[in-house]
Amino acid sequence: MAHALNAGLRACLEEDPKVVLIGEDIGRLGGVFRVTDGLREDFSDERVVTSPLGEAGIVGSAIGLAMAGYRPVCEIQFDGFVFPAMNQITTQLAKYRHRSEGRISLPVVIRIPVGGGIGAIEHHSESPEAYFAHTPGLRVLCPSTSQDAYDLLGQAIRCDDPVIFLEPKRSYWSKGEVDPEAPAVGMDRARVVRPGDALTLVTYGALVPVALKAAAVLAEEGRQVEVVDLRSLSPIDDDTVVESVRRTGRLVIAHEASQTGGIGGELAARVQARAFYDLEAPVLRVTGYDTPYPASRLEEDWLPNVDRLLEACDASLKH
Amino acid sequence: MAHALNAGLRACLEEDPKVVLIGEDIGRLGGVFRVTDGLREDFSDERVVTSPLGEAGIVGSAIGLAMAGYRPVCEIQFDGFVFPAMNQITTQLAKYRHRSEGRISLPVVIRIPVGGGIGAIEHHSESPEAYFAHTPGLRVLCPSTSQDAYDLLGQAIRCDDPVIFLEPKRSYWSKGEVDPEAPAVGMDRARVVRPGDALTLVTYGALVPVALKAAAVLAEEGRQVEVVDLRSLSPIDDDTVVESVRRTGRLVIAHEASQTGGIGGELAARVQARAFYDLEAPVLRVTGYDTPYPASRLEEDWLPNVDRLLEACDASLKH
Amino acid sequence: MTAEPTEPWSVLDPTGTLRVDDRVPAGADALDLWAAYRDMVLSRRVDTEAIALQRQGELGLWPSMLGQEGAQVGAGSALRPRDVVFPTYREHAVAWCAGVDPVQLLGLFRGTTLGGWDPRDRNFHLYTLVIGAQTLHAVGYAMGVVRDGDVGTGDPDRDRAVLAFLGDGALSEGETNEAFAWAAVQNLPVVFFCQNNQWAISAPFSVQSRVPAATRASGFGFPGVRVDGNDVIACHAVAREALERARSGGGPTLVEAVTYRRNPHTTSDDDLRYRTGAVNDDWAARDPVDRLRALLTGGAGPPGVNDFLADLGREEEELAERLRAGCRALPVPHPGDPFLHTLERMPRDLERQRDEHLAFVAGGQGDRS
Amino acid sequence: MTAEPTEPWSVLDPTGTLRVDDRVPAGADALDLWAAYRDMVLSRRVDTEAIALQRQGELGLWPSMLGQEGAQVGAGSALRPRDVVFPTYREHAVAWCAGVDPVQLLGLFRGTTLGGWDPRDRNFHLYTLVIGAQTLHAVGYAMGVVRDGDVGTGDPDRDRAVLAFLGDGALSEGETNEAFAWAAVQNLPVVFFCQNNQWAISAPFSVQSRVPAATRASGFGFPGVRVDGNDVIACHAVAREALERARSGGGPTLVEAVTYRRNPHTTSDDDLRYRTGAVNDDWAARDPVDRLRALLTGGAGPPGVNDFLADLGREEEELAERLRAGCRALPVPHPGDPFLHTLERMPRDLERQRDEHLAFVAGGQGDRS
Ligand SMILES: Cc1ncc(C[n+]2csc(CCOP(=O)(O)OP(=O)(O)O)c2C)c(N)n1
Ligand SMILES: Cc1ncc(C[n+]2csc(CCOP(=O)(O)OP(=O)(O)O)c2C)c(N)n1
Ligand SMILES: [Mg+2]
Ligand SMILES: [Mg+2]
Repeated sequence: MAHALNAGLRACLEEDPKVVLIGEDIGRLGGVFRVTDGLREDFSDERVVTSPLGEAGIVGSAIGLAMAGYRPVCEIQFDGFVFPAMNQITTQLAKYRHRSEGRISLPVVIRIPVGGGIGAIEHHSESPEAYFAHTPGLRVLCPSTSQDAYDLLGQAIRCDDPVIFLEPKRSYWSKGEVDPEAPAVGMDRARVVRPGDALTLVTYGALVPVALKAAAVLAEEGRQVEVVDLRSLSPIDDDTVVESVRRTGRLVIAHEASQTGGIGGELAARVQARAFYDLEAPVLRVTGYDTPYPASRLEEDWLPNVDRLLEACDASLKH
Repeated sequence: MAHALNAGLRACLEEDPKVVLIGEDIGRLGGVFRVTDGLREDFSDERVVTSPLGEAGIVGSAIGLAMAGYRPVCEIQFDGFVFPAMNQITTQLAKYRHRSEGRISLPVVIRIPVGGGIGAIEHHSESPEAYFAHTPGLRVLCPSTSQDAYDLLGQAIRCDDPVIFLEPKRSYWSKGEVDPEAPAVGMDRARVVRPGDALTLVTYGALVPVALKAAAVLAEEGRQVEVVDLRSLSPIDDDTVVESVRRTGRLVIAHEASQTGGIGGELAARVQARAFYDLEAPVLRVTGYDTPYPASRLEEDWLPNVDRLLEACDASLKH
Repeated sequence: MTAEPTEPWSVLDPTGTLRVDDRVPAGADALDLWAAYRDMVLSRRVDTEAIALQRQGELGLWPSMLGQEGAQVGAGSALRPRDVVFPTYREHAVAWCAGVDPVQLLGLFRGTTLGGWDPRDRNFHLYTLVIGAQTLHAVGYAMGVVRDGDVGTGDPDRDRAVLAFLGDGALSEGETNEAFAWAAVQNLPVVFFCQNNQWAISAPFSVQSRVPAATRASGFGFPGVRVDGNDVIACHAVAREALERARSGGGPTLVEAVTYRRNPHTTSDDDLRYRTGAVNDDWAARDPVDRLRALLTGGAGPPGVNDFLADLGREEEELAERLRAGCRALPVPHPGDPFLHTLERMPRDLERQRDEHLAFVAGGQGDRS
Repeated sequence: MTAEPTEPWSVLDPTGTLRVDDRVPAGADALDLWAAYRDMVLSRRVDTEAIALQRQGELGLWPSMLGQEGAQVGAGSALRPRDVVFPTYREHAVAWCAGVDPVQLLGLFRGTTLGGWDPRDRNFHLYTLVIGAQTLHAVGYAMGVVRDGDVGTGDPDRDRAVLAFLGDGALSEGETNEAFAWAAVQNLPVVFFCQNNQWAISAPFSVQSRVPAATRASGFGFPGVRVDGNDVIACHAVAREALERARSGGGPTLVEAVTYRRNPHTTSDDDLRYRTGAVNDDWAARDPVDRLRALLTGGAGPPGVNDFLADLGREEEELAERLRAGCRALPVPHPGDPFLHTLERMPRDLERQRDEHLAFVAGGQGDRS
């Protein structure tokens, strides 16, 4: 997926001279995940800016650049380091269109590698999406495939809204062809990635392949699970999920982020409100626990995996 | 309620010489809401510290003070100004007990006036509780009465966990006697503030009196609504809510914060999971909308009010 | 002017006596003193009227700039049309100089808007209430100016500078310091104009710093200048030089204009809880408007001064009337507006919320409560 | 030593020649050169072994301090037992000087813990990965020291200082600058010790600042000192003076130790993408350990030097063996631990999550997948 993102950035840099990348170590080094590899060389230091070490500065100056007519794409080095930028994101970036009564757009994209599963140390395995999804005025996207990474990133950069673009870091090394000409799904639409009728399994990012594995296991047991990749975490395409649940009657939601206040709770609340009489079982959640992300030696069992998903699906199907 | 909080701070300052207050303008001015009125004069500048203008500094230095054996109580001047402190709160304060394997406690309290309804300008009417509730390692409290404000604040300061203490600013001017000797309800327990059997109405902070008004209206119409004051937003006492819903079969949740990713979604998800077969109607939410908080001339209709609560209760009861 | 900051530099003293100093621009570059006086008086009238409107319940709040007109008109009069301003919430006189309709300043405080004007019209950005946040926007804008090639071309119609305002309290916010760091290493065309009005609400300057505000710049490696903020001529000279340096590619400057907030922090504040009336009076004696009037009317007074003052008095009254009427006529937003302006295209779930809300508002509430 | 920082102050040159300078403490206060050498060599061995353990898959990551031992041992050897240290993630030699068991440093990088030691045992706080965050904790701790009355009493067993480490990159974080502001206005007993190792991952120092790091302090009104970070004697002298000033109530100091990170940022980094091997070699020639060895063994060498070095060699091997064994023996946390350590008392909903998780772990996963 890192390659797809690199290609996506390159395409946008070529297409629009106003696109500027800003972030720590994104120049010569190409970023710690090499997502910006080679871009500085091909587009100059002015357009691929290795920034001082300050996340508020990255986002705050991106806001100013956007006011000056640019389309900045920020990179936050790791999920755990976005918090120094929270003030600029929450009180400035997200609100400016509203404050200016729709006059001023801030087309800023903030790319953040997210999630666990790579054996990293503290602050390098966080899943901060709910903070952003709870902040009106932002779009929050999270691709699960290389093609989607390419498509969504392009849409995010071209879009006039601020976008938090979450890159599941476990998927950086996943292979996947990218067709730049393929027609892209709308960036605020969820996508049914495997059809089914027995249960709806919704997730996003790095857990999509996990969910597909769980669905494959259940298929062998004769139960067709519909897997939905949310893609957009704000706005949430609950229409697609509700439509699915109307058919399946059951819903399991999975994410790595802590349970309390996560996307799963929001979606569960919406679905039970909109499809109350269709639900044959309570909406179940398989999520990170309400503790700090643990030391990496614990993470294998910690992260929602196929078995935990299967357990939840079984529980739902038993109702 | 401001008086109750002042009395609560005073009692803690007297009781424990390690209690230190830090915040902008909390000294001579007594804070912009006068919650710390007179405390500097009675307890010295060393214990009631008028800080430089920096929220990261307030929380970060409180962490250091706690490491040195103190029990700092921070004041953030307004809800909208907590975001510069998010890094210290999220990556440092909330995680330290876990990082130190339970060895080190950080008994830091962060007081924040929250919510709308006072005709204020931008950033002065925010409801940021969900950010904190989604952050494991923090307790989040929100009193609705003067007595509770006094009790919960004392419990928060004496507690060894970091506590985000949200003060509904609309309630600052509400009168209410405080009995310092009254036995306090446990700080992580919700409280049934009006019993009923027709529907459970859950809220917290400034909306508790609003919910009670709605319940009174419905009582005149012969329907007894049970009103639950959540008090603790993290951990959430869903046991009390579930127990109530088991009896009433219906649940309406109200809060001022934006809907998506708010406490209401979390509670709805928990209740539908734990009381699925008891629910006679979908859990409904009456919340702030998913937009930035509007200019104050719009806020009267904007905030969840008695009529919006009644509408939701009616809708629930019609199922 | 870029040496180590010590005593604030001044040329016009409180009695209205002007000292000759070759750093004061002369000839075509000179400050038009009559215009500056007019700007100070009229913008002060905006301030005074706004306070009155607040008293009458027409505004929720007003942050008065009384006493800071010298600093603000000094800076504002040094702007060129293509320069860009990032204000705090107190730059009413700068807004005036930039040509923003003062009625538009009132909306934010009346609660009819969170903005009030189109920042692109006058290159004057929206007021920012979060202390320090705008300094980074100024830095980013300046990065854009550099990328546009609008620095150091020598073409006065092309080169641009960014002027960011901040208070003394803002010096303590991390973001402000990040802005200083970024501006320095990139040598950006930005001037940080700090009005050290001695107070951040109730915190005296000593709570923020033990050295002059201008000194902060030296730690980042760019010039800091300390100027008497109640001397509009000195402020103009300093701002002019700093902006010119920025436009020509000479990089950032931090200006500290030493002044005083003569009124409480806002109309909600009670300043006698933390400072004495006597000190307020001391500073009143150093008032920037009085000072320039003393110069202009000094001695026998230049020819025409009485007519000028009489005209200005009439202009003031007209302005005041326009403000009062304009304030009351400010449009109240439609209940659907926040939904409309949250994202470029309204998502379906937000449409549902809007429809519910509009139905609720239209339904006439209060049926039962 | 508190004048405007220019060239880093040095007494021991790369050839091992010691220049006489009266700022170097003598007599009982002098640095024990043998001990300093031993500390540098053994802590370097910790570093080398950790890299080897990472290569073997025993550690996930290791941030090497190779080349920074002079700065770290210089600072670490100036500590008194009651002083308190707030490190970044690279202060392995300071941890060594403070007496932290080096095996305990490995847990964080092995993934068996997010901490590893009890900060109270040695007054050495946990490593902090979020750049700059610890500088504010140091400030807060110093506020506590002041409130405890443990500053300026003149009693060497009572007075305390706080020593906060930071990198050159950390200078650009807002929080670091807030720490400087707080320390200055409160005149706190804190020493900020910045190891300017020229790089923040791939960003050279010029990305963070156009003036020396030590200069930053002047903007906040406290002394900044620039010292040759590869000269352990000079570093000790500077740290000693700054800590003593702090303990005695003289307030904060920013020390810039000019040094070089000879290895990549961490074992995951590839430094030849952004710097050349030739420059690395230049700095290798200025290595702090070599430099002190040259002094100690210079000329005919002092009596006993060979025995000393031989003993040290044996000690190194024992240490290495102890690290290897200790690393492998580090306890893996119990799956229930995170639940246990999130809050003081486990809330009921977290208990439910824990029970589910433990049942899941006990149930033996992988039945079907
Ligand atoms: C981040 C943030 N924290 C706190 C506040 C509350 N507040 C509003 S104005 C103010 C004082 C600002 O002082 P200064 O920067 O000197 O500007 P002045 O008001 O004197 O013009 C404070 C603390 C805020 N607006 N933003
Ligand atoms: C707030 C934050 N942003 C980004 C990072 C990622 N990161 C880890 S180390 C580092 C460079 C730090 O450089 P410096 O302060 O010079 O310390 P050094 O590594 O050279 O010791 C960066 C950017 C981080 N840890 N914290
Ligand atoms: Mg001020
Ligand atoms: Mg470095």
